[in-house]
Amino acid sequence: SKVSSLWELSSPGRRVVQTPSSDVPKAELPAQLARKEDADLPEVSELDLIRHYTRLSTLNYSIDTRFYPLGSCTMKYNPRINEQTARMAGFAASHPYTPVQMVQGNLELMYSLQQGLGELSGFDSVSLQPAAGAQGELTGVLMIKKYHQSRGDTGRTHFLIPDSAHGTNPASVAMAGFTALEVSSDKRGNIDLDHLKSLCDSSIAGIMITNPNTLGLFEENILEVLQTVHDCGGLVYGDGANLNAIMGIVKPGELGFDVMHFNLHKTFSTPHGGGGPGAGPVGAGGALRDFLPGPIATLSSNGQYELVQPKKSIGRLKTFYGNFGVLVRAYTYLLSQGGSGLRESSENAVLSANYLMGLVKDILPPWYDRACMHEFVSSGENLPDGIHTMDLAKRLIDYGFHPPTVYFPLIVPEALMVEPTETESVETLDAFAAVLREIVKESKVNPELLHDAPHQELVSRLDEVMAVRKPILKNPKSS
Amino acid sequence: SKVSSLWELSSPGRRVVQTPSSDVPKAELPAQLARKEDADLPEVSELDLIRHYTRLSTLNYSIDTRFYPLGSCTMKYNPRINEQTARMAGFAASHPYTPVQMVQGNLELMYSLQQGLGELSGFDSVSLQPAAGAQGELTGVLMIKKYHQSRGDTGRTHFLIPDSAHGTNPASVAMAGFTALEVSSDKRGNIDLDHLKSLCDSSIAGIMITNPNTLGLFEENILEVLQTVHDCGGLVYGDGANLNAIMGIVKPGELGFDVMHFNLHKTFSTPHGGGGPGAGPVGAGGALRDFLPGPIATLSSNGQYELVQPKKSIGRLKTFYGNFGVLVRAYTYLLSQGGSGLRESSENAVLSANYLMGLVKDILPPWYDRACMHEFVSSGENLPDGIHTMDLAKRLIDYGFHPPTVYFPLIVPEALMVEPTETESVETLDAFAAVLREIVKESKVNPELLHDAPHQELVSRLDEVMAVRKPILKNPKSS
Amino acid sequence: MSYNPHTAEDRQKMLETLGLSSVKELFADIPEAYRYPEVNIPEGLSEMEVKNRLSSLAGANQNSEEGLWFLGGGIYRHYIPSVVDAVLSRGEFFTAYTPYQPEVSQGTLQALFEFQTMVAELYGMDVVNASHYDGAASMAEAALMALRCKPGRQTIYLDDNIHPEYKEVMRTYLSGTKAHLKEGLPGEDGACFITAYPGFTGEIKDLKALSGLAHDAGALFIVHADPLACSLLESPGACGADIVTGEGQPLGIPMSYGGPTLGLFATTKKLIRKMPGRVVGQTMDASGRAGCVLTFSAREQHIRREKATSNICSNQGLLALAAAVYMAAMGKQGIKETARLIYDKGAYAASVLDKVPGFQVKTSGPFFREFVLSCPRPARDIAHELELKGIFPGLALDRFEGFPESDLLVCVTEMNSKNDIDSLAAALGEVSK
Amino acid sequence: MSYNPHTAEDRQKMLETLGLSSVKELFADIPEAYRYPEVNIPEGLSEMEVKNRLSSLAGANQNSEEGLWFLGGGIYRHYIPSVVDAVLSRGEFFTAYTPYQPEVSQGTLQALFEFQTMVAELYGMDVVNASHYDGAASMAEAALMALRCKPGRQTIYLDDNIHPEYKEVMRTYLSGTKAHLKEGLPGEDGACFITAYPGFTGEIKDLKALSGLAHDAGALFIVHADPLACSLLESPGACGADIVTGEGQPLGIPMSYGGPTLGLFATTKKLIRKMPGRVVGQTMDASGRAGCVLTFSAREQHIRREKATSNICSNQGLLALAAAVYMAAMGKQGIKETARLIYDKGAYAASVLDKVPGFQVKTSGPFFREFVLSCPRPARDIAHELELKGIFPGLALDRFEGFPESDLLVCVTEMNSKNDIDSLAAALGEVSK
Repeated sequence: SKVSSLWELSSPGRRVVQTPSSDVPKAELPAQLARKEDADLPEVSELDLIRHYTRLSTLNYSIDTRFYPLGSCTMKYNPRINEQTARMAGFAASHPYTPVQMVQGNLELMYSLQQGLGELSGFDSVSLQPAAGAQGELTGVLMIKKYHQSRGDTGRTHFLIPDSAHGTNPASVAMAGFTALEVSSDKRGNIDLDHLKSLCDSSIAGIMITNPNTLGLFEENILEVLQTVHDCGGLVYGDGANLNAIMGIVKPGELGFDVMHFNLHKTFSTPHGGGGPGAGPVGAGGALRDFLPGPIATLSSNGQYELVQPKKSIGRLKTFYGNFGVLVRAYTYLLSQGGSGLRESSENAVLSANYLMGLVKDILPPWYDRACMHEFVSSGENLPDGIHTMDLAKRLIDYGFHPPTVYFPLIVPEALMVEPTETESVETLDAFAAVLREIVKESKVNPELLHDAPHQELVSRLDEVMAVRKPILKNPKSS
Repeated sequence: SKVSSLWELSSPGRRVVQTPSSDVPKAELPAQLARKEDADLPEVSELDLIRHYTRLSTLNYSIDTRFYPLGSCTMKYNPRINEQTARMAGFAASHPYTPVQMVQGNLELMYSLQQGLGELSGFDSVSLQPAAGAQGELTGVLMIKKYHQSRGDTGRTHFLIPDSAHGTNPASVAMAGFTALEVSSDKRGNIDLDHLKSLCDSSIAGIMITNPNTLGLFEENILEVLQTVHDCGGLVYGDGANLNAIMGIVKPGELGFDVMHFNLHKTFSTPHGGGGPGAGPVGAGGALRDFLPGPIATLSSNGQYELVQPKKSIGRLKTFYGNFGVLVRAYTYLLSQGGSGLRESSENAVLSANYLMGLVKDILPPWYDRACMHEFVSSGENLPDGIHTMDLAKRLIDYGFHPPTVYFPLIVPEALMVEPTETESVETLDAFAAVLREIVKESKVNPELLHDAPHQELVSRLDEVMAVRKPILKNPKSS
Repeated sequence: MSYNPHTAEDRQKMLETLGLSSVKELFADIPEAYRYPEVNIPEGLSEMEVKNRLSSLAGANQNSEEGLWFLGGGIYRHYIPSVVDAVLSRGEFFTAYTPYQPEVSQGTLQALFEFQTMVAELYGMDVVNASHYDGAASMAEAALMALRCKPGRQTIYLDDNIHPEYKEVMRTYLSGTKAHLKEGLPGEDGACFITAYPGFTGEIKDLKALSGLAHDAGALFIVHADPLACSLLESPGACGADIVTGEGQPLGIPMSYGGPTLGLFATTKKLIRKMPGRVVGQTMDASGRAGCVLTFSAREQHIRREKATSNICSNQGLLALAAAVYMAAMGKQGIKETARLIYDKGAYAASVLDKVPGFQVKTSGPFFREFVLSCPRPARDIAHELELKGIFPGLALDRFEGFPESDLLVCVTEMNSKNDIDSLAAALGEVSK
Repeated sequence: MSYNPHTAEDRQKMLETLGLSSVKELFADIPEAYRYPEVNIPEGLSEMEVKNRLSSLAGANQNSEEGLWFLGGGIYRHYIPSVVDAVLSRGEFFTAYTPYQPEVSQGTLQALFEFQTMVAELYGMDVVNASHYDGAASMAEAALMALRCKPGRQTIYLDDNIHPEYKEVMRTYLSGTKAHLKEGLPGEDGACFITAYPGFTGEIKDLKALSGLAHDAGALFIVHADPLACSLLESPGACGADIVTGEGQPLGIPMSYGGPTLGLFATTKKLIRKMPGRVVGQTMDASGRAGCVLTFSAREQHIRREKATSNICSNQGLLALAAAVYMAAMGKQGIKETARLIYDKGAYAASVLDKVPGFQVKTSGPFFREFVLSCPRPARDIAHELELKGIFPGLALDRFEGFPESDLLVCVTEMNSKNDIDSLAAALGEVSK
């Protein structure tokens, strides 16, 4: 049954919130400033409002309901204690312009989180400013830009991006005013060293590397890659999207990365929220640390925490101090897991991915036949004619599973990218593999089952072309 | 798909809660005291635990999901602000043995709620002790018992109960050591005055009256009823289960009731919780007030709130001070609604019931053709042969509605008891009536649809006889 | 703030359908002189105003999240895992009615069924019901059940370790019967013998010995058992209990000024038909699918009316859910480890406080969570002085008849750190001077 | 505290399946010298310990639930109706991913679709996206969009009423381009002209006049508008705005030390293909059933990569949901009444504070929520003295370049009672002496 819109539930005069009675005189509002016609917001009762959103919520797939094997998204469990701590009044009701002496708890939390992230990643300094991974990328690239500028090295106009990269990577370097140059992958899924070398010259500002990369593979030649870029005067940005594979196992800063962002909403268990908020702190070492955006929490010699702007900072990326509520959740997670817990999480994430890859390898062969990290990419090339991985993905919905990421990375034909995360039990992995097996069987004997899937949801596949051709971007019931 | 039990999700060594590390030496525990075999509690991960209960929750019908037209249950909206206030640390983390000077907020709340309930019902004094309606009934009947005893009036061994009464009424008087005597109803659904008079003598301790009664009707002869019982020396207990019809419209205490309980989980919007907790405060006037259970909150002359035991109190019904968390919710509601808001709620509850009764009166005629109060009782007698109101009720589930109360009150054949409450919109009432109409139509052309209903739930009608014959009262998966 | 959706137009439409001009006409059955009385309750407030008012009341309370806390005596400060409230806050649970319609109530029913199973495990009993109002109500109902099981016997024998408020509740419940309470070992007139495990002041008795005494006298053996303690100590069931009652508050339920809490109630298969309260059982539908239902309802008031085993109707369902989530979250290992931690911390506290000059631990032998500390001055005064400093050292027992004014009941849980305990010792040392 | 379900046996089983003896073997691709480094992060804590630690940090903060609060400056203390967090706390919302699979994401999608509709209503605009990081990011993205719309024009003109931190963010964003910021009315090189409504210090400008100026110069007219204010004031859309940005925090989002909040972004139908950020549209499935999808994704980075309108991926989805619930809860009447209450209370506060000897309200003309109070001594000192007494009188503006040290920005919302305001006046009177 269809879900009514808020406006269908409305009736003039119905309301949830009663306005407090006024204890002051009415002021004059000049007529020319006053709104002529009321904004047509809904008019519903509190019960109907709660029912509306309760009902909507049940139409969502979520980690809390089932397994979410979305490659590159790290859909791990979002602990409930994180939600409690972030809602503590001392955090949630604190104002960003409260004098720092009166919010030392906030600053200590920020400082401790900066320290923890730095220790885990091998960077000297961390800024918590960026609101999400993509803003972290922009931050890092702008830092590299300003670094070169500060040295008078102004000819570096290009930025290298592997062909397996997330779309945010080239978009971020473009926003920073660079031209993206694509680097090919080799036959083992690594950056093609020869191609890289052919591209590296004094026009290169840097390279953006996701490692493990989006194929779920650790760059086997990572040290050579870093060396090559550094040799031509470029810097190396690490996209931390896949940090969940290597916590406590290798520190990017020690490998030679110059700057990197963390996706706290992936690796540090903060919820994805149906699209956000995230948090994308950036760590940097060496000379780059002075370019970090601020303010950054520091501990002064008198034991007070302070907020400081790094001396050559690229400036603010965000008002105030980043997505603080997300930082509270991430710090809660850091304390809960501890150093060895984080390492164990990465080990289990990688073990689970390899285990699951092994279970389905005969029907959905991994594109590169290597041990994977926390995710693996298979190809649906061998599926029967006319069956795409998208069909398989949609059919999974009928079995109660969320589709994996499909058609990405772009360099793998009919890609299917699976990331189980460490918080799913082996029983869940087994069940998922069994269903994949069943669907692959169906694809041979009853392909329509896949083409028409999903069958049991409120809506089946939606016409995305029509959505663009005849855009309806707000509820037509309203004014 | 079946829901796994917690034990099916278990694996040895999995856990949610990590025990804090010990900072004290291990003490000696004598071997003969120690448990030999561990209690076989589940061993699950936090994610699996959350999924388990999330999944279970979605198998429940609830006010938050849809209309709950359960007669006699007052399934009104449970406001979210009530949940917030009850969880405030000042309330939720306060200990019952904290010195009263340090919990004046709790006492003021109790005092204010007592005052409000008293004012609304016309009673001098209110005790918040009883944990639920049935405990309130036991309280009131024990008060009446002790009252008679205190006067040396020891021959009063019988208690009158109308034949339309809830089962708790006769059960409560039996628990208090009285013999229940049934009073018939007359043709208009009132207590039969003649029968009442024939029963009233010096053996009568009192009568328990629900008014409006369980037929949803206000006793037309209420004053005569009270007079008759009082004349024979009996007292009158009011079952406040149906208070939602008459808030601000009539005060039972003014009518002459001697003692009455309130169902805060009905009338005062506190949630039913899948079976509880409720709260059943008891109000009393005149001589009976001294018999109330305590402690009761009082305001002393120095402006301090205190806890006091009434002088002839029947004693405690409950440890500490009643279901305090429920009282916080009820007081929140009282403040929100205010006096005129409560009256308006009752007016709307009654208006909605009459409106809905009117909508379906031709297909499901009310057993007594009078204006109803907050609920009405129809009879399914006219349904086709072999169709019972239970079938109709179960078929409602297929349409997304909860069954009304059926087969109660016992004196109405094929009873169907509907209480819409004031928080349901007219659109919801219209939709429910339309579905009832549809089902009555189905009952003529396709009776099997009703007999086999419900069709779409995880389980259909369950074998209750087998449940008793071969009892399985705990999960067989465990030890 | 009103929750009514009816607009003026809605009301008008409804009245018109009914052929009425005013809603007042619907109340014609009410004697006119009493209709529409003055109601002296202020106008409703907006949510913001209500929340301010409630915040200010809550703020006027000392709560256990502040200060050093050693106050127990029936309600205990334990850690509540975050998952508990996360589950309880789901509207589908807390806004559901009693699961009388099993097809649309499998959520509540399965949760209660699993609750019963877990409590049965801890207590070592066959059958557990879906809750009573609190521990005292459970104990009172157990006594009434014993009277039904042992017709002719009219004495309820209590051990000397029963919480004084429980005895008050029992007395009230029994005032409706011909039976009476008696403290001491059971005689031939005893319907039952009730002991607490641990006792009100924390001591752990040898249940097997008491079981023998009770059964020898022909009485039922009823144990009021702390569910957390039972994860560490031998279960009452294994010691011969016929009925086990308990207060479930330690299982993930906030103190909330003493309520709502959770009455636990367990018995043997043999006695199930005498048991009061709801119980969930598993059965099947016509297609053989397993499902849960409320069962044995022929004992209950809505069927059996005055012949019911109890009048109980609303119980503490949501708290039973809380306890279920708590037990599942603690798990087989966690609950035992926590109980052990409590045991160890209590022992440490006793050893430290016993050394404070002038103070002496009176409890001899093993105890769980609480012990009695004898003070050099009235415990009430000492507590009072410390409370002003934010230290709640325990419960001065002279609030109850029969306890000396020197006795302080000190409660130690997993929430008290060694530091807390040492600070308490220091503070007691100060105040005794 | 670990959230890993794998037991030792599970790990063993998985390793065996893979033919491995240790999980370490899976990391052979990592250069050996760097593998398994020392990580100096303490061992994990139990949930109880974690909560204690976080409670103590939270307790070390002054929060706005205590004291008299007149501090704003971009983050505001408004009442958040209880329904907002009740909805946000549902796991199906907060643990969901971006709704790329519409068949299993209609909950989030419809909620966002309705969010877009309500914001469009308040702003009087055609198209609203599903959020940016915060108000400043919205404004910066609007500037970048203007550059795309007006190729060749490289100046972003700012009105004199833009929040100083917003200007900092804009500067950072623009550092990736050849464009630059300039304060003043737009010239021929202007891609856009941006004004705030109300301005950083509260004053309400005549948008229509500004719109004319911008358009005459051939620039886009961008209004950074407070959504609450727009329920009372003429909408930016009605005044000719091409793009409207805003900070959605007043719509039911906790202050949370400044984040996460919600960047609002609206534009006209004409400009939709230039707009950054996700947008939800309604369409149909093959059976004609209406449903929502993420649409116009050809603008976005995951499709268009370096040619995308923005790099934004994760946005502030859950906060958009909060705002949706807030707007629906306030409703057509409530939001306007609340805005009016804020307007009236602000006016009252200004009238009262203006009378305090030595103080003077600098803001002339109508304002919303905030006004500038000129102090007889440095505002910073006065604020500091009052803060120690739990009174937060406002923001000393000299923290930002270009503001005199006497200026105090006073914020008044529906949460401030007349009493609060009178108390503030009295306190200022005291401290000025």
